[in-house]
Amino acid sequence: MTGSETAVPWLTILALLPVVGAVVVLLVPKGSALPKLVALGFSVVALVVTVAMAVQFDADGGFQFVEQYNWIESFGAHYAVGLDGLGLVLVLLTAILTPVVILASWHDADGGRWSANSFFGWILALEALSIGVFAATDVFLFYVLFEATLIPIYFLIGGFGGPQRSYAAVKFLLYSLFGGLLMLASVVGLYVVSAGNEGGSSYLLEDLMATDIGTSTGRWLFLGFFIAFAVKAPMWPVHTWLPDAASEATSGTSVLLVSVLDKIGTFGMMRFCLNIFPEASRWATPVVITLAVISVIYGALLAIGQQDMRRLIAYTSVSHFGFIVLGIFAMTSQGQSGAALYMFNHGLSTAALFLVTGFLISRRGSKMIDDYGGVEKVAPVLAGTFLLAGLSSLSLPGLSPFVSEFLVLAGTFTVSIPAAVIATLGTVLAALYILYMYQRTMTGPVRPSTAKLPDLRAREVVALAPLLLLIVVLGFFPKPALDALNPTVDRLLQQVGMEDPQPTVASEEGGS
Amino acid sequence: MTAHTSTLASRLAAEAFNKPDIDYGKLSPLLIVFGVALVGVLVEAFAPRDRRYVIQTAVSIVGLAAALAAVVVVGLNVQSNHGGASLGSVEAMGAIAVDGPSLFIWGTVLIFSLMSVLLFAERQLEGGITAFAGQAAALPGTEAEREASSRGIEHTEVFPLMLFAIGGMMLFASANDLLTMFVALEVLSLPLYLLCGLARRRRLISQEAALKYFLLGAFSSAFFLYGIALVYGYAGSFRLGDIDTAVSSTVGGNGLLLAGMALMAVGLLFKVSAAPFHAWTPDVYQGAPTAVTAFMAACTKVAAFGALLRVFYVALGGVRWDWQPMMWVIAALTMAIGSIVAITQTDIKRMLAYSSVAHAGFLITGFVGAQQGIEVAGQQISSLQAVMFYLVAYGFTTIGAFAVVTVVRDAGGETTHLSRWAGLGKEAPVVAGVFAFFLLAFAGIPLTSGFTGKWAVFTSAWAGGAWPLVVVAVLMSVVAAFFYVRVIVVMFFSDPVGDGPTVAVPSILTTITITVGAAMTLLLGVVPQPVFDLARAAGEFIR
Amino acid sequence: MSATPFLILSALLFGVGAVGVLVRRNAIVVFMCVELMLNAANLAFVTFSRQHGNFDGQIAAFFVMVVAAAEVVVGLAIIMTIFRTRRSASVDDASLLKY
Amino acid sequence: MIAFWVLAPVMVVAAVAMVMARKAVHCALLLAVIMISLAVLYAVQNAPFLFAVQIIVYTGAVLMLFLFVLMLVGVDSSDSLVETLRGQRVAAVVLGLLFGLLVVVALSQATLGTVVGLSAASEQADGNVKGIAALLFSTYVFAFEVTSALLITAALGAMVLAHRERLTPKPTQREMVAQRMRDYATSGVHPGALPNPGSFARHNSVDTPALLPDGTPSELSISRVMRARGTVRDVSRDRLTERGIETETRQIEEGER
Repeated sequence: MTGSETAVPWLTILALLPVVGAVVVLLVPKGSALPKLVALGFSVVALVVTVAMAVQFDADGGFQFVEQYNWIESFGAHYAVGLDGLGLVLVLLTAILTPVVILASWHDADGGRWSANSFFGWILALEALSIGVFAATDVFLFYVLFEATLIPIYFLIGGFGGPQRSYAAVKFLLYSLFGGLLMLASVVGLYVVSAGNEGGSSYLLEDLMATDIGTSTGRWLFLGFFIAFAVKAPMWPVHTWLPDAASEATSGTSVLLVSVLDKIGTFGMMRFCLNIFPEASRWATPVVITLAVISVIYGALLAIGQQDMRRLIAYTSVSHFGFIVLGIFAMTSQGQSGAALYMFNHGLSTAALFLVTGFLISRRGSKMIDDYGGVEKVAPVLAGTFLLAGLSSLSLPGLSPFVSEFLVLAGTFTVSIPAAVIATLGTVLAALYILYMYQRTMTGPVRPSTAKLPDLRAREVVALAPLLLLIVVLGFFPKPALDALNPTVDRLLQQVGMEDPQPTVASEEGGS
Repeated sequence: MTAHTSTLASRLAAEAFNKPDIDYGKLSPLLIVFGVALVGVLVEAFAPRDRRYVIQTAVSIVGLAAALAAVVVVGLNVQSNHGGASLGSVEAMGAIAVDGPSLFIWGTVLIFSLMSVLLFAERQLEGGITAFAGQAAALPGTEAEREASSRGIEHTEVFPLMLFAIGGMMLFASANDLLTMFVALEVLSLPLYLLCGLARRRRLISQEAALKYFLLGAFSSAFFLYGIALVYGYAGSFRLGDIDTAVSSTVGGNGLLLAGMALMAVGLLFKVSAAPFHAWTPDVYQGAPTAVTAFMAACTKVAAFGALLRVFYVALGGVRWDWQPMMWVIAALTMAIGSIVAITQTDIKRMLAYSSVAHAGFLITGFVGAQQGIEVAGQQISSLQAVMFYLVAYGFTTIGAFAVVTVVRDAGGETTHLSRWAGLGKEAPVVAGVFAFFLLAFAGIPLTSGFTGKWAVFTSAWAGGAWPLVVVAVLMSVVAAFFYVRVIVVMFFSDPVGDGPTVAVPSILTTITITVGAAMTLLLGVVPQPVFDLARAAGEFIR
Repeated sequence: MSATPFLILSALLFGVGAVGVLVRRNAIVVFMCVELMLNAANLAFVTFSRQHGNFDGQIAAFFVMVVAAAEVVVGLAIIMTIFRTRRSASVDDASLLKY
Repeated sequence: MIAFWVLAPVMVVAAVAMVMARKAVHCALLLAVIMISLAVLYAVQNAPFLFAVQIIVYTGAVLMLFLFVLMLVGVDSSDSLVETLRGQRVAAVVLGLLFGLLVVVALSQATLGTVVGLSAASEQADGNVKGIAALLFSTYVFAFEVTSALLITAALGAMVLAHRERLTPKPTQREMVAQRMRDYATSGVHPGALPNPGSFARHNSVDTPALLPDGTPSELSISRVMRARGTVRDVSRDRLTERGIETETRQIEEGER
């Protein structure tokens, strides 16, 4: 678990860059394109730094770019950051999506009650906090940043978007606070449990992993963490905030919410639940797998019935998160590698889907599927990107989500055949909801109201292009990502004390 | 018990009268505050009316700063006892404990008082006069009142009254015998009763607040007194240390002690506004002038918790198992009532009052853990430290929040109705943003002092075995978060009603208070360690 | 004589006073009931003082009397203010009364 | 001993009566009974100093202050000022009884041991008063000094709430007359004194309005306060009808004849 200290504080720089950006954005004059340009500039620089850092990453090197300082000694809290494969992939996802979202939301905040400055300022703040969350190796630091992410996203949902946004924002916040405060109870419990350690309480992940937590205590504490992450992820039955929030927020906010923030839930399960509470994780596996399978099917079924495109995508995400959780708790190297990769891929594909529908909605002014028809004839590029994003969402072979979904199912199959079979049903339903939506909006006769829809503009194409490119490339060539993830997953399984029923080499299957 | 009487009798015999031995240096913070209060009274008597305001403000600020400096000096020179388990000594013939926690609380109270004095002295918001009644004796709505107002007459007596209250608070938290504690309780209460009734605007509800506070306060101090009587009956002495000796030397429970303990708890819990003794809090907080509310909410709570902890940890620590269940119930009830009732409030001050009730519950949660310094290992925090930290964090946030309430106004003075705050975020983004920040701190969102404070008291409770209480506290935090968030929604996401609220530009005094409050709320959220170090250095209560 | 009868008397007085505070609605009477409670406490102090054979209890009773005196002044001043306000609430200007 | 058994029932009865009495003055007087009885009980229990203080301070000063304020606000005042919850009364009584029972049981169960008595302590300290003084000025000296803060607060508070400073110089007789004449000149207000209240055979108090020549009551003859309070006596029924007056006059005339 120990990593190498780093000479350059990469992660601190990376987290501070957007913070500085946010402050600058708030200071520049309102009403011009300047704040947007500044925001874009900072997010692109952050992306460049991330890539520069990722290049130096050594897949087998454990935690890297480690920084560790005492923060609050009385709490045993540290400022401790570091990245393993999983963290790196998610930081990369955050860094990629932020400039994309800024570019795609160029005009979304214009003419609202709040200035565009605050919109882009909050986005950058969110980027900073998300990077911090994925990099934190101290539970206290993680918790603090985890809760702090609520503030920017709360103002992003509540300040910009549809008429019901205030309600959606409050609902989101209360769900998250409920989960978060339950987790606080567990965090407090961890402190008390680790008090007996040599050198007193510590929140460092490595110290907690070495702590012997009693069985029943461990299970209770696990529950606190797990419920918080399940709310975040979101899993059935605590998912109901997501459709409201995604439906009311702007598409850029939805992307950040679903593609980045919700990943904290699944990330937290892998990073903290499994590492700190291996026994409790094994104990909870049957229930969690059941919930995950329910999420897969429930999300898919509800998605089919949706009229509102944003709600539909939100429900597909519930289904996809079901897959991710399923992969994590299958406790096989395939399943977990797949789940980790799925987080990245789902981020890309859902982001693409949200953005394309966002472009569509901004043209016509309606979220309802029935208001569209025959769009592919008037706006072929838009329809094409919509199709590509949709196909990636239903995990078409050759596109990146397929690899991860396949790995998850294969990993699950070796442990629980019924779960794998039912989850596979989810993929069929996925085809149904995506194609059904495509058929109703894009094909058919051109409606009078959609007859004059302009096609995608250059800015919008530029925003979407990197996402679609990555989806295709990773679909055929997922090896670099899997190489980064596999050592992490192996260590994780070792900590949980599980072994694969039948050893397989995950990276080979990925290419097929 | 008989052993006591014999020692006492022999003491009386040996020293028919001994000159009291008082170390004035160590008591200097207290003496400075009382002395400055007396100076204030003299200023009232001799200074011309138009100069009093300036003189009183200056005297109060300088006096409080001097007292604070004295606290620092005394703190740097305290001796340590029992290998560092506690600091300081018992002074004034055993009446006052000048120990680490006392000094910590003195310092805290003085800092909050300095911030409150600035609010008391604010003149710009009312167009050149303070927020206190021009002539309290003039009937509301009469020609005499208007005349007093138009002539710019103001009651500068509020400054000495406030100083007396501060002196009482400091004494209350450091009293080492129950009798001194009772006197201190009255010294801190009487000026507060008076201050509550002196609002310039809405005088009727202000006077009603004073009456309610007075009657219920007197009622509760009668309970406190009867409790003292019973405990005295049990132990034969008022000294906390002697009571502790009596408690630990007798085996088994005793009706007298338990009844006395319960009655004393009523008096103390009243002052910290814990349920079911919180009924006065919303009315008084709403009716009192906002500056006084800020002062009461922060300082009284600090002092009362200081006294509560001292009585229960020092004198009654031996019967911890008897009072802990009672406090469990009180803590849960207080949090529940404070949080749930706050949801239905439509007045900001009232809502903050219920929030203060809820916070009292969180503080009691930390208190029931009853983890003594010697029981915790390494860098861990004891219950005393947790509660003291929470008090510091809560005080800064509360004073800041009430200070913001004073600047949101319309033609009729402060607009405290929630609906009138709609759209404030658009009108005055900075003020609304700062207030939202305070609310987030109350809700316990990370990176604010509220979070670190909550964390500290929850840990203390859990380490003391009260984990179910922690779960209740967490659930109540969610409920509480709801109404804080509601205010944020109103401020930022609702459209203003009518003209909407206006934010008056306050003078530098209120600005300083708000800035300090906000800055400390942030600092204690991000780098709380120095305050924890200070609390650790303060050690435990002296016995 | 045993201390118990005195203590029971004091408890009774205290209880009656407490009930009075809760039951009565006239502020002055409520305050009188509080005074009754303080007096009951004083009786307990004096009795315990005799019980333990030290003067501390008597000192306490003495302090209570001083405190009560101050409290009465403040309390009655507040009550007076309220009474005057309420009384004149129907008549808007006291200084314009019949001369 | 005898004093206790005589006084205890009196005190309890007085206390209960005090809570039940409807008039505030009765409450105050009953409280006086309790306080004086208490003073006697102090004397019985070796506390002569407190006996004196109780009489002088409590009964003499505190209670008199109560009575004084009662007189100021009106003896028959029964304003309800404390907003109480509905249905609280019964709950309060029940709670109070439970509480009393609890304390009584706790006290009677408590193992108090033998009474030490104060004779030894008094002897050593050379008397009760000296013993108290020695303790007061040594052990409790700080608390004693702090009570001065209480007293100052009380004085300050009473002054703030009750003392009204005269902001304008008091008008002299001459100024008042001049003002009155000016008023008469500008608005025609009658410059003379207002009419007196009515003086009749049956009533001549200030609440009886004087009658105008046409038989209607004069508004000006009654204080505005009384009108506002609605305590003006209705004289319409006392007024005799015209015919009645004629009859009466005739009877009188006839009688005289």
